Amino acid sequence: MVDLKVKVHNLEFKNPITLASGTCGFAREMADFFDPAIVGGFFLKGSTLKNRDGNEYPRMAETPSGMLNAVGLQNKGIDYFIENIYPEIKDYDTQLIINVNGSTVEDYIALTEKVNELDKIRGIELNISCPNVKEGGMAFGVSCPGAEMVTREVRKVYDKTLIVKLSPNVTDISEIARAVEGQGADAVSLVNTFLGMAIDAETRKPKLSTITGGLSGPAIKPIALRMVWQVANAVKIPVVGMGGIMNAADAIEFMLAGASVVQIGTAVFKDPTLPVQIINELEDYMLRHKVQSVNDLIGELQI
Amino acid sequence: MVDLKVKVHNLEFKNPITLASGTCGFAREMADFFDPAIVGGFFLKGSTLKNRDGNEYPRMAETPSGMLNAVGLQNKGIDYFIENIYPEIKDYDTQLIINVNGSTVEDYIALTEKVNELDKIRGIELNISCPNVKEGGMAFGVSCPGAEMVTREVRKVYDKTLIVKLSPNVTDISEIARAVEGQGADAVSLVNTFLGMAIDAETRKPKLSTITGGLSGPAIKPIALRMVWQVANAVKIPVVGMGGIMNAADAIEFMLAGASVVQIGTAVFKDPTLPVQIINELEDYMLRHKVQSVNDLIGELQI
Amino acid sequence: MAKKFVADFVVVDNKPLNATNFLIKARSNSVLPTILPGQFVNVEINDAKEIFLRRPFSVFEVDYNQNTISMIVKILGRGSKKLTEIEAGCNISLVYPLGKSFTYPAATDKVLLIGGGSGVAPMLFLAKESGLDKTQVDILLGARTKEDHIDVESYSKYANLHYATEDGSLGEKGFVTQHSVFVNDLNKYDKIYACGPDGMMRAIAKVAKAADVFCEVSLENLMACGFGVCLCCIEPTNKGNLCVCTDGPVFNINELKW
Amino acid sequence: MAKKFVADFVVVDNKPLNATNFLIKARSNSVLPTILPGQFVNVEINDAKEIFLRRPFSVFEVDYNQNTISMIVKILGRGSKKLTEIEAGCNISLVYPLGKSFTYPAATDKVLLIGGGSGVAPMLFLAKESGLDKTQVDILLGARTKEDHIDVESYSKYANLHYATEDGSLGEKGFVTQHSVFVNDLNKYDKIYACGPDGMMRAIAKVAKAADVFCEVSLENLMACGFGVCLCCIEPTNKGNLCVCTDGPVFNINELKW
Ligand SMILES: Cc1cc2nc3c(=O)[nH]c(=O)nc-3n(C[C@H](O)[C@H](O)[C@H](O)COP(=O)(O)OP(=O)(O)OC[C@H]3O[C@@H](n4cnc5c(N)ncnc54)[C@H](O)[C@@H]3O)c2cc1C
Ligand SMILES: Cc1cc2nc3c(=O)[nH]c(=O)nc-3n(C[C@H](O)[C@H](O)[C@H](O)COP(=O)(O)OP(=O)(O)OC[C@H]3O[C@@H](n4cnc5c(N)ncnc54)[C@H](O)[C@@H]3O)c2cc1C
Ligand SMILES: Cc1cc2nc3c(=O)[nH]c(=O)nc-3n(C[C@H](O)[C@H](O)[C@H](O)COP(=O)(O)O)c2cc1C
Ligand SMILES: Cc1cc2nc3c(=O)[nH]c(=O)nc-3n(C[C@H](O)[C@H](O)[C@H](O)COP(=O)(O)O)c2cc1C
Ligand code: FES
Ligand code: FES
Repeated sequence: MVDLKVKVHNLEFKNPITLASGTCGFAREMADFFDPAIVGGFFLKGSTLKNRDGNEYPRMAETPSGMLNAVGLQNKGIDYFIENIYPEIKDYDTQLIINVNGSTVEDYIALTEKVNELDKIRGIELNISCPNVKEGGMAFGVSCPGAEMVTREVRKVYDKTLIVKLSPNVTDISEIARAVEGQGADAVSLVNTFLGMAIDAETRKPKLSTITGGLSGPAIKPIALRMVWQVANAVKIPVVGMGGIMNAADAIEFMLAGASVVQIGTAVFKDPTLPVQIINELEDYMLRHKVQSVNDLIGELQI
Repeated sequence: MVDLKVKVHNLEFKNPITLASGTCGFAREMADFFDPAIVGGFFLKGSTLKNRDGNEYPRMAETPSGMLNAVGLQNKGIDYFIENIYPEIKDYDTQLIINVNGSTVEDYIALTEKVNELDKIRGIELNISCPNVKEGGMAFGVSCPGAEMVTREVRKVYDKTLIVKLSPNVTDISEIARAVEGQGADAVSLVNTFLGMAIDAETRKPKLSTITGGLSGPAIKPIALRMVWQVANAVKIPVVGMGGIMNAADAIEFMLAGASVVQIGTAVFKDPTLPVQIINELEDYMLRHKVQSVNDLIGELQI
Repeated sequence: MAKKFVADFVVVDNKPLNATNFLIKARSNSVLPTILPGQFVNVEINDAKEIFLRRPFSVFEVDYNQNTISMIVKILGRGSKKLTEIEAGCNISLVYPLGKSFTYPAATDKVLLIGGGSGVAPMLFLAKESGLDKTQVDILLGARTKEDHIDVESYSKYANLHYATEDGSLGEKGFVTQHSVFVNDLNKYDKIYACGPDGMMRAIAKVAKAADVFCEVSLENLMACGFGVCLCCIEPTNKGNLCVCTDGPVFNINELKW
Repeated sequence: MAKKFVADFVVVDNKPLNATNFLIKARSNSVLPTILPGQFVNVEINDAKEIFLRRPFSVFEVDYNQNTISMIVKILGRGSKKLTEIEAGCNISLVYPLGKSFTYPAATDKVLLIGGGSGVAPMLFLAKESGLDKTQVDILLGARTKEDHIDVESYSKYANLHYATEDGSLGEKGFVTQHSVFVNDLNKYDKIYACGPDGMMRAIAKVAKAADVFCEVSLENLMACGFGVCLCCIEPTNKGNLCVCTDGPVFNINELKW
């Protein structure tokens, strides 16, 4: 048997295949398709301090090998989560990481403090890279000072595993990664979506209510993979990789580039059971290539 | 009949459909497939002062709805162009724009001075965004001071139409566009390729000799379109748009977003006659939508 | 929540119903769960360049003996076009069953079912499954012309059929909301159910609301996932933005902000 | 440069030659230009998700009466696999004719043609077109096993056939470079032509170079465009990096930096 276990800071993942934030709901939706205990973990839908309605419809457009979304962090707020959702999912035998979003640093802090009380949430993913909100979001993630500030302030109030999710919409993502590492981030995750746009030539209107939205799916994989590779070479903390992963080969490529854990995002829209298949195929690959532990794949690109 | 004519600074294009640099050779290769006089113009393969062998093989990898290239500006140098290629193509009844590349500002200047002597080359596309060269290239294009410096110095020695080609690998492309506009650029063209990467999970090696390369094709279209829209809203000079255009609808979307002229790049690898088809379909669209002049499409996104 | 599945079905039949609508029937290898009128499946479009996401289609018929699900697919764009070209014997991947069904009528209810275009599918399904007597059920179907109508004569054993066409080539001339069963008799119905284009749904809802008749409509918002995780398909309601794929596609018009 | 075309052909035949090789014949609506051995076509793979670029294949046969081009397609990855599934009657888009042909032998030349795998295609084409007498032409074909060989008996009227298999199940055991016609008789040939996997080409070139025999090999570098504009397919040569698609795919081994 092969060993799929991998650690990101203090977080033990039974395997490196996890589900990305915003594409797996609050894990229960996926439980309709498979036993949540099978996968390494769930990065839960982005939460905010208060209820958010998100952006107007239409919120999505299909693009070549990908899609744009403009959801805008619709969620019922952290209190609703704590009261109504957390009790239902807290006993899933897998890692549950909450994706934390704010318009201001105070929001991030207040949110983190609430999350800190939740026993079964052993880590947060600090989202400073959402391209679909007017305030906060990506604004923090595209400059070193912004990224540093949020990381520093949240770090002060949070002792568990702090993963900072980076935006790909930057000139030099390693610089941002190093900046948040410097402020005490335990890991970085990347990439969030790319800011994109779609137009209907016939109506001459934008396809999204917000004009621009976030691009995800296989289309972005080559860029995401490059960024994971650059960041893994730039920081000492672990890297959680994502962006267009559709199969085990894609997942392995991200690990070879330096990701300790990968997230499956948009791909689950095509097939919600895909994470389970990928775990199986990853095992097959490791057996075939005589790789004992997934740790022997991480960063093992041959150059 | 509809009017396809459009101007970019002093350059008159008989129609807005042109071919992108590095994907149409020196125009003669396309003449094997169609009469060069049909299209608006050719942005010729990137030229450098001296012969360049380019990067090692392998130089390309297919990706979802796109491809990576790592050509690295292989060309025989400007003198070879002037002596051997220019005479053959100079009488094509279409715009020929030369794509100019340097490792240093001095290179750019020396190259521009030589190009200045060529009667039938009425414009240059200043490439400060090639991701596949070790020195110069993208390094100039990802910071305002770099972009400004090259533009300013070239502007001093060049009176014809100066189009600066921008890199998409930046946090804020409008900022760079405004910077080069400030230094006298007559137009900007965007986007060049996105820095990406591909790995072969079986061999665990990068697929490109250079590890990273430039991503092009429909995969990047949503991001390129967003950037064209942002830049068109940020500058007063005309915008030449490209990135994943595969058909007339794509071309029209770029024009609606603000591009005066579009370039067809990677798509010609799939079908070298595509530019001709797109011109025909654009005419059909204009007739169907009762658009008299292409100028009535430029920037006419309904929001 | 209810268990959902992703599985390859085998297409057992694909036949044109008219120029743009096709009936596609597909068989599963495993026993089907209960599937109710109003629920839908999310279909992978095979071998289609540049089609990335699945496409949702309402369930039209379920045969628990044969293990088949049928749907009516109208050619709208590239995905639906490609889907109608699938041949018997081919595999087709479905995510199912998705969404909530219509509220079943009470045994004594008199109901009006209104279908527009391929929206007839869940209406016919409901007519068949409602358990009501034919005398209790009116079906009103709208289309542009006679040629655009699908032949549903076999449903005359479950319901009284009424037609509206824009050019008057079949049934009454005009939109469904101009048809006599709708205009004159609305208050004789206990429940109205409708499925069809957005404009038609809004028109029906407006009148039904004014007449204060129970009315459920099925919406076709653009979807990315179909099972409630992407939040792309939302519809503003009294309870905030709800997901059409999980909280719908069936909504009581009183919930909607129309 | 020579005129080139992009056109839809109709597949008139697609038949398996063995487990992994297929013969695909496609007909054009327009008169074909002259196409010579060594030249290739760039084929669009229909309806294949995630296949973006065309795939190059050597021309195997041209029938100017029937207006057909044939190629031998070996299943290597997703694109070639999909291509071998195409049915007669389907359209297939080709860019043609691409690349340079082998240098034709002189009337008195004695030649050795070496083909590995699907590399047999241009060799058989050349054998047929060379205009030489059978006595002047030896063909040496290499494959892993007997089963991997394609039946080329009909070419025995143009050439003497020799086989090498790694397991000895057909002809001599070993690689083509270990075969007796190659090992013993190299200097009796005026010209050697070869097409096959990179490793085989290099091995042949090495020996031919040492023996100072004229030798042309056909390369299969990865291509994006196929007509000389992308500069992705380059091969280092004495004249610098040349494009395999336009300066090749046929190269004299003396040009190469092997
Ligand atoms: C719950 C649900 C049930 C449905 N049931 C049926 C059914 O039983 N039979 C049937 O034929 N169709 C049904 N539809 C609609 C069907 O999903 C779309 O027609 C199909 O997805 C279009 O795909 P396409 O690739 O052909 O169109 P595309 O090429 O993707 O789009 C063509 C054009 O249609 C628009 N469009 C695409 N999908 C929709 C949509 N869902 N609503 C409005 N505009 C759209 C696009 O914006 C575009 O302008 C249903 C939709 C939903 C959400
Ligand atoms: C001028 C020329 C003539 C050719 N003639 C023939 C022919 O007559 N018959 C025939 O069967 N094949 C021929 N080939 C090779 C053929 O083009 C490839 O087998 C095909 O493109 C593979 O596509 P795929 O989608 O099946 O493989 P992919 O799924 O794209 O790739 C599968 C694996 O094969 C590798 N690969 C893909 N293409 C090549 C290549 N060209 N060289 C080396 N490795 C490659 C990939 O890197 C990958 O590892 C020729 C190639 C060239 C350049
Ligand atoms: C519909 C949708 C909603 C998303 N919502 C969130 C979110 O709430 N928080 C977040 O950090 N990322 C969010 N993302 C980004 C994904 O987590 C992921 O970073 C991105 O989609 C790239 O991965 P993929 O290509 O595998 O989808 C969302 C993505 C999509 C498509
Ligand atoms: C093989 C290849 C070579 C290229 N060479 C150049 C070049 O020499 N100079 C340049 O400015 N851009 C070059 N480009 C970038 C294209 O001109 C274009 O900006 C980019 O490919 C995006 O457009 P597309 O998606 O339509 O191809 C090259 C692109 C490709 C694919
Ligand atoms: S389609 Fe994803 S939530 Fe409804
Ligand atoms: S494949 Fe493009 S130059 Fe040869």
